Amino acid sequence: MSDYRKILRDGLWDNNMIAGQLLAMCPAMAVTASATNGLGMGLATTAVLVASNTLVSSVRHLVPSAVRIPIFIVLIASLVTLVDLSLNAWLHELYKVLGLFIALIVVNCGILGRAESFASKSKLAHSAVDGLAMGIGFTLMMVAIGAVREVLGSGTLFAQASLLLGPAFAFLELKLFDGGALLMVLPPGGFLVLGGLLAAKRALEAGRQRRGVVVAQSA
Amino acid sequence: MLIAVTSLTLIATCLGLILGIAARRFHVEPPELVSELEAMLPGSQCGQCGFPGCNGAAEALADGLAPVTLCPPGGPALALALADKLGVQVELGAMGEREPTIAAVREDICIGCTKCFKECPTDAIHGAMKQMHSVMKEACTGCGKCAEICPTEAVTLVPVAATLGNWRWREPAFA
Amino acid sequence: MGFRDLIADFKLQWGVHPDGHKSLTSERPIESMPLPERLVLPLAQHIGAPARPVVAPGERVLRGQRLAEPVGMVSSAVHAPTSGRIADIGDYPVPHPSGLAAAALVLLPDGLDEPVAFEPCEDPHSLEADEIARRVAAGGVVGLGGATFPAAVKLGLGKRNPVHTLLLNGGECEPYLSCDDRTMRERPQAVVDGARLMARALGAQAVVIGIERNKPAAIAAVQLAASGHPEVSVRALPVRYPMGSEKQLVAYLTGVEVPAGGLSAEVGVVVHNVGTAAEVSRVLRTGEPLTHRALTVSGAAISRPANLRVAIGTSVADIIAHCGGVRRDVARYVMGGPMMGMLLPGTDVPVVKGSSGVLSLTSEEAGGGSASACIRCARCAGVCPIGLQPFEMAARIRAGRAEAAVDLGLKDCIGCGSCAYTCPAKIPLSHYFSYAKGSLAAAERSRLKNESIKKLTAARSERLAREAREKAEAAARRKAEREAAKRRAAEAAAGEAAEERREVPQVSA
Amino acid sequence: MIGNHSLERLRPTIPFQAAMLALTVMLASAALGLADRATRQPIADAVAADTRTSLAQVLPTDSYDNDPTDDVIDARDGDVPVAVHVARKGGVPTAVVIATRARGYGGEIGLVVGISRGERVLGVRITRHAETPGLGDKIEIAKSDWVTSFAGRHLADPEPAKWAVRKDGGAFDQFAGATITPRAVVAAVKRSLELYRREHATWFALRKPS
Amino acid sequence: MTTPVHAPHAHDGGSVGRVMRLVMLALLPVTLWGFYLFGWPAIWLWLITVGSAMLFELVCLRVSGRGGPTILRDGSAALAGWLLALTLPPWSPWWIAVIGSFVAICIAKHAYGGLGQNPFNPAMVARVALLISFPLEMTQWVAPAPLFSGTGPDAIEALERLLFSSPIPDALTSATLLGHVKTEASRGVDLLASVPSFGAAAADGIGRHAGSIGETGSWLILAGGLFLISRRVIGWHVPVAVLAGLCVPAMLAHGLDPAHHLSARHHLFAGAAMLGAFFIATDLVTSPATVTGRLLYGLAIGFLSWVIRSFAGFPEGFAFAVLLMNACVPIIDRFTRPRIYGHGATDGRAA
Amino acid sequence: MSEVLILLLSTALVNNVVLVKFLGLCPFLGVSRKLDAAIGMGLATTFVLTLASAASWMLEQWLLEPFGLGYLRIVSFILVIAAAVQFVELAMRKFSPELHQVLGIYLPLITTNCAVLGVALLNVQQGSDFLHALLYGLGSAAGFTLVMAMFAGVRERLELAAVPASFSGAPIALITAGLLSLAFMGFSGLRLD
Ligand SMILES: Cc1cc2nc3c(=O)[nH]c(=O)nc-3n(C[C@H](O)[C@H](O)[C@H](O)COP(=O)(O)O)c2cc1C
Ligand SMILES: Cc1cc2nc3c(=O)[nH]c(=O)nc-3n(C[C@H](O)[C@H](O)[C@H](O)COP(=O)(O)O)c2cc1C
Ligand SMILES: Cc1cc2nc3c(=O)[nH]c(=O)nc-3n(C[C@H](O)[C@H](O)[C@H](O)COP(=O)(O)O)c2cc1C
Ligand SMILES: Cc1cc2nc3c(=O)[nH]c(=O)nc-3n(C[C@H](O)[C@H](O)[C@H](O)CO)c2cc1C
Ligand code: SF4
Ligand code: SF4
Ligand code: SF4
Ligand code: SF4
Ligand code: FES
Repeated sequence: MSDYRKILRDGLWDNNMIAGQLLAMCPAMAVTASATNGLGMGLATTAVLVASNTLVSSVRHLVPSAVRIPIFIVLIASLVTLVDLSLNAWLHELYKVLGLFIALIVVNCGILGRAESFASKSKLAHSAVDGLAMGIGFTLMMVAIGAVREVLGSGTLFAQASLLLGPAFAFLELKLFDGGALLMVLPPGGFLVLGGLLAAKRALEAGRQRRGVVVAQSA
Repeated sequence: MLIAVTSLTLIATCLGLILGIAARRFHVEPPELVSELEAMLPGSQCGQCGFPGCNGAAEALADGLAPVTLCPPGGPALALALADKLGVQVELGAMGEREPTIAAVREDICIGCTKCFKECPTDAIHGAMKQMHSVMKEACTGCGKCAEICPTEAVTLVPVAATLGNWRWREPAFA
Repeated sequence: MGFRDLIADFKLQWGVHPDGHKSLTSERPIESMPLPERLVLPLAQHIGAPARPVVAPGERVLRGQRLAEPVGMVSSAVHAPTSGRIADIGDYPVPHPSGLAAAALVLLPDGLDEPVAFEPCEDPHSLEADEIARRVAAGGVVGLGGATFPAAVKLGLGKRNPVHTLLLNGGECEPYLSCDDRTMRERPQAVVDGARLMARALGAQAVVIGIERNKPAAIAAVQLAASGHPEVSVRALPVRYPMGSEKQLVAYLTGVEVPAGGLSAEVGVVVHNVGTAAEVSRVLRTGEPLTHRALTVSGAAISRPANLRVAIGTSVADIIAHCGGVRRDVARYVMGGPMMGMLLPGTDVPVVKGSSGVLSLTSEEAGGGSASACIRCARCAGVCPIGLQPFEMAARIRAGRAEAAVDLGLKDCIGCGSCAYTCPAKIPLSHYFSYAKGSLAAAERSRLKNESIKKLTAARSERLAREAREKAEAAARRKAEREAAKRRAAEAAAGEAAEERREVPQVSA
Repeated sequence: MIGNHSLERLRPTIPFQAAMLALTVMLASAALGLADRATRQPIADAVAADTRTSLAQVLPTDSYDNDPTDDVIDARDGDVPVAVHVARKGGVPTAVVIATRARGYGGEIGLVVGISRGERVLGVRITRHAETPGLGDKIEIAKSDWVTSFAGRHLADPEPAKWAVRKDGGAFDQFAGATITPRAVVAAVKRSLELYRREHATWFALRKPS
Repeated sequence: MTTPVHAPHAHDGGSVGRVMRLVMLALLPVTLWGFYLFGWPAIWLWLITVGSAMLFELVCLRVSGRGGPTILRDGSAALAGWLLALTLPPWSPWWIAVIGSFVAICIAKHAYGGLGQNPFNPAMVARVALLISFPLEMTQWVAPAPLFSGTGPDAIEALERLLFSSPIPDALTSATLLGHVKTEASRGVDLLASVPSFGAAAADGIGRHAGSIGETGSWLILAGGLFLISRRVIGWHVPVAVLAGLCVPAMLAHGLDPAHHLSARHHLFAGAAMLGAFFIATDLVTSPATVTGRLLYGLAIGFLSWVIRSFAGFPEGFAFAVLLMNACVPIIDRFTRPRIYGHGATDGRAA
Repeated sequence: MSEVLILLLSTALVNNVVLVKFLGLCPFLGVSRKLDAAIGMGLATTFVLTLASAASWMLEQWLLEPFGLGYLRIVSFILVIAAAVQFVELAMRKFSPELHQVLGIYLPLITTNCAVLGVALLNVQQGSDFLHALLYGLGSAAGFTLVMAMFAGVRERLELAAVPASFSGAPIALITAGLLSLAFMGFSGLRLD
């Protein structure tokens, strides 16, 4: 059981795809001008990640190493195309929001990275859970980056969430103030915000460690 | 549909063949990193690094599980050499500029049990049964094994005495 | 100042112009300081192996007697500055930044100043080159310019490389110091004579004496003394620090650079200090060894700045007392000049052959203040006479990457301190470089030690294996013995056993 | 199924590698082919529905009974290809919607301009754009009602010289700090009106090839 | 044992604070002229920018545990704030100043470890970040409304308008020359028409035209720059190279096609070229450390400014050019290292 | 000639793949600690990118377009790219182990370097002819290499800076990337025609 606990911890925090491994940076920068976009991309990526991890893990014994990367990537690309086609056909509104970004999932190096470093070496259940954990960790980071950029950049939060999640989620849409620092929703803003978030994560961990030491000493 | 499947399959077959052949043609033996690393370590198997001897240390280094500064006897020179070998950066600060120490035997307490003599990985201790033992400065790595084993605590680690020969400027203090 | 000099000066980019403070002492003739009550003579007053004492404690010695002999190729003898008794041979504080004690002879003068019999030479110019070098060595002469390299060893350089020019270094670019200036003004004949003798020993055809332009009287005096000798010329040098550094002097006067890591002799040039030349002349003509030297006592805190001729071994405290003590708070006692000299941990240290000055600096003079971050102004790079980028090297050293600093030329740094002098952030740049050079040397030592340890470890495993083998053999032997004994016990009587047991080893071996 | 043992032996062989790759690709392309088949129609429907919605936004509901999505003429406005959708009621053209493009700050802006037979603008909507969020994106109806300022205008209202943004001395607002985008949209609407005046006779003369 | 102090036991008496104070001294004339031209709003804006820069510096130093206010005396934060203020539109609202200072000091400087560690020029990072974030506020220029002339607001009024960000009355707004010609060009009006319509003031170097607080008084900037060169705070290489890199292509292009390329004179006097060449590109921390490097760096800044002014979307490109070249400084430094004595050519070449 | 130059410049500077298009960020951040490695990575990517542009153009023109197989675009492009990269990797390991050691795990990641697939897809979107497709690939790769080199230079200097603990490493690298991209915004709207 603690296996799964570790896998979850890894995916969500310690080895988070964005914050820990610095992988999947392109979507993390390109799609996070708003929290809603981040969420949509995160969810779509999670779906592909779980499926690809499962698939890769189940064929791992069959795949010769010389052609392993082409095989994995073809699998991933097919999955992404499937997602793309299905969204386009049956969830067209959502597709219009995410449209451009879905093809990007293929080359999201985080997915192949997971296939290579985890799924191709681990058993099915572990791989599936890993995909899920990594996906959720990714989604959370995407939402966090998107939220900060959106608030600072345009003064709103979860704008157009109802388009993505349905009208029931309209309550998420907040308007905090008019205007904002345009920079934040432009390319440089992505880097700056992620840099700031990572520094905050560091400071948090360092603070926790320090407190841990203090507690240990006083105990 | 048929065109799609056949054409792509055909392409894939070709690529697979090419890659397979390339993999065989361009095959290279992985370098014997572990043994090379082990050869660089002092080989005194002292365990100060926290690994079971130099071999363990070399394996950990090769797997990237241990910092290049792991080996106190090797000192900064070894750390630099290892860093060079592994293509990583060293934080020599992490070596803590530990004051070098060597073992010293207190004549009044040494009972000549030869335990330290047997323990020393570099044969730095000389002496015979029931006689005072002494330490050869040049050979002692300061690993402290002798001090640990000495039944009368006659062996202690003392800082290497500063002389004009080994004195050097300390790092300037800086804000 | 000729046209060529003008061009050369214009092309000079490096260097700093510290306040000279020379007027404090430059008009004060060299006076002889009376003998103190105690002389401490360190065995290592030169670069190279420390000398080995040839006298014993308690022994009475005479002025000029050899007290310690050179050891190995690069070393120099130590002589008694006066007659007296050797009180001790042991560790005493020496002039060294560490404040550590080192081996020294203690001589208590008896006031008689009784000399040994010297071997004067009427016409040293007729001596063979080797003989000149031998006598210089016997006289214990080392370079008086600061580096204290045994002078005779340098005179031998002509053998390996053809040396065409001897340069005499009359730069004296360090602030405060004026003893070389005084020497040139007071003993110009000796300077020129010594130079000609050394040129003869080296086989050099020309002697060029370079003197900074701020010493016009010295230039005139030496020019006059050299007038009868066409091979000797005097050149005025621009006033800037470190003009007196060997590499800079060679480049300025000959237009050729000393290759990195090499000796100036490789480009056919040897450099000696003017004071060294004067001493060489004296040593050869009188036969008396080097036991005294001229030095400058200065600094704003000293009551009576002076140029003194003191017996080597005199303590700094005695010298300061002789100059009336200090009249202000002393921030630092410095031996040598302020740019490269060393901070003295106390005044209870002797003057050695390489001591060119004793400075008592107030805190305003010493500058300092706490360092701040480098603002990359590159002034340090602008003044570096070697063309290094001190801020880049220091940054790497701070990051613990001395190796990277070596790639930038750390080993070429001459430690002149110009960079630290001019750094607005007051970063102790030359300290960083000394620190890094020290770390690298220590790393090298530890690498060597590692290698020997490796051998020892290998030897030990071999020994252990051998012992194990022997043990096993011995055990087998004992087993065989026991069995044999058993067999025999069954067979024979107990009395015969002792003899047979001695045979067993032979059987098993 | 192949036993584990023989798999170990097979795996390093080249034909096996090539076959595995080929197999994967075959299965993948087959799966995608099927998926494509299954989704082709729904996607086409969804796209058409989209167009319909945007056309509906610039056409009064009671002005047509045909499907203008299908009633389309390919035309050119200078070197810009445009699609002209004709709205008819009882077979009589009542209005057109010109789907055209403008060159904005961040790239092309796609827009539909509804024009009545009386040469009045019925409505303007932006269908796609890559303008800077927060600056140029105020042309979206979701962000600002700026585009509604065209409704009811015609070539004489405002006078032709005033068909420009205020900064250029025209009648239309620009956005603070972004003049290029609205300038481009205003110009495109004006061009569409002019195109309509020049060409509508030809368009209406074409019978819809039902 | 006391820790030994290494030689040298002397120092030339310079300090970082002294360097910074000299630069401020050199900036004083043009700053005062800017105050006169643009009145009280400019004075308040300068005060707020410099004050907030120093405040942020203090906070950052405290947070990173690097000592308190004494280190403020090195003046680098005040100088960074000062330079930022000089590049802002004179009547900007207070929050522009504060956000700018925050970006300059906290992000561009202290995230990198403070003085001397930053690869990018803090003031220019802040200026560009502001320009892109708040394009409207950052392009609101006013015509000079000199102190005591009665055209501008008095001290209290000015403070009010600063704090409440009141819009500038239309009568007082004015475009800068570079902005004017860019707008006109985008409507298809070429320079032969748009430059004369702007008026002659832009090219006389005295600065009686719209622009940022400190960029219009070109002659005073030049004087300050020459003062710095004479005190050896900066070398001549960067300013000369910057101006050459800007003027040479400008002259060529203007000669070939005066309808589409501004003259070198306009390039020199109309925008940030002077202030930039003498005070910004010369920032020691963010410029190369060798003479060759500085020449290259300056030429490239001048040239890039000209390219951006002439061809890109922004009317002025000096700040961008500086940042772009800041990013190249490590590479420039690496490939222009001076020859070390005794290495390489050993024959016949003196040091 | 000048058209070629303009195309190269505008793809390299104005629409820089990394800083403007947000493609290829992982190697940009991952392999930029050392200038030499960064340049090596840039060159490797240049090679692959140009190759991929050409190969995908052929696939598109001769297979996907004529037979209406648009839905196989991603799969087929990526297949060819992956195979090309792996081939390069194998060859490099054999013939230039030093380079291989430096580029290490990032070579396989060139496959998933979004820049490669991204540029191939953009080429198709723009309907470029073969020469343009090739130039576009080359220009993008040049832009990639350029910013890699600049970024790596700055990062090498940062190794020596006293960056506060919570910022050292990835955070400051990202902030630097942000400021670099800020600087590149100066080129936005650049028109050379
Ligand atoms: C920075 C620096 C400055 C020096 N300044 C002088 C000087 O002013 N006068 C001098 O004689 N030697 C000076 N030296 C020492 C010379 O380089 C050289 O060692 C000396 O002149 C050799 O002569 P000697 O062996 O007779 O001492 C200086 C060395 C350095 C590194
Ligand atoms: C990052 C950035 C994004 C921009 N985006 C737009 C835009 O979407 N639409 C636009 O018209 N102008 C945009 N601009 C261009 C400027 O704001 C431009 O100067 C302005 O359009 C000129 O109009 P003005 O006369 O109102 O200043 C952008 C500028 C920058 C720096
Ligand atoms: C040193 C300095 C650098 C500047 N850099 C820029 C810049 O990169 N971009 C910019 O638009 N304005 C910059 N400015 C402000 C402009 O020079 C300025 O006011 C100019 O004329 C542009 O006005 P406009 O944007 O209305 O045309 C800078 C000002 C200074 C003093
Ligand atoms: C000649 C000179 C020019 C300077 N220019 C700037 C500048 O343009 N921007 C800035 O933020 N600081 C400038 N400074 C101040 C200082 O170097 C700056 O705050 C550092 O970049 C912060 O590390 C300058 C300093 C000097 C000496
Ligand atoms: S500390 Fe060094 S010498 Fe000792 S066992 Fe470890 S690696 Fe070997
Ligand atoms: S510390 Fe003791 S056991 Fe270790 S090397 Fe020295 S003498 Fe030998
Ligand atoms: S101390 Fe070294 S680095 Fe500094 S100026 Fe002198 S030679 Fe150059
Ligand atoms: S002089 Fe000092 S502040 Fe200037 S570059 Fe050198 S080390 Fe840095
Ligand atoms: S996600 Fe684009 S390179 Fe990693």
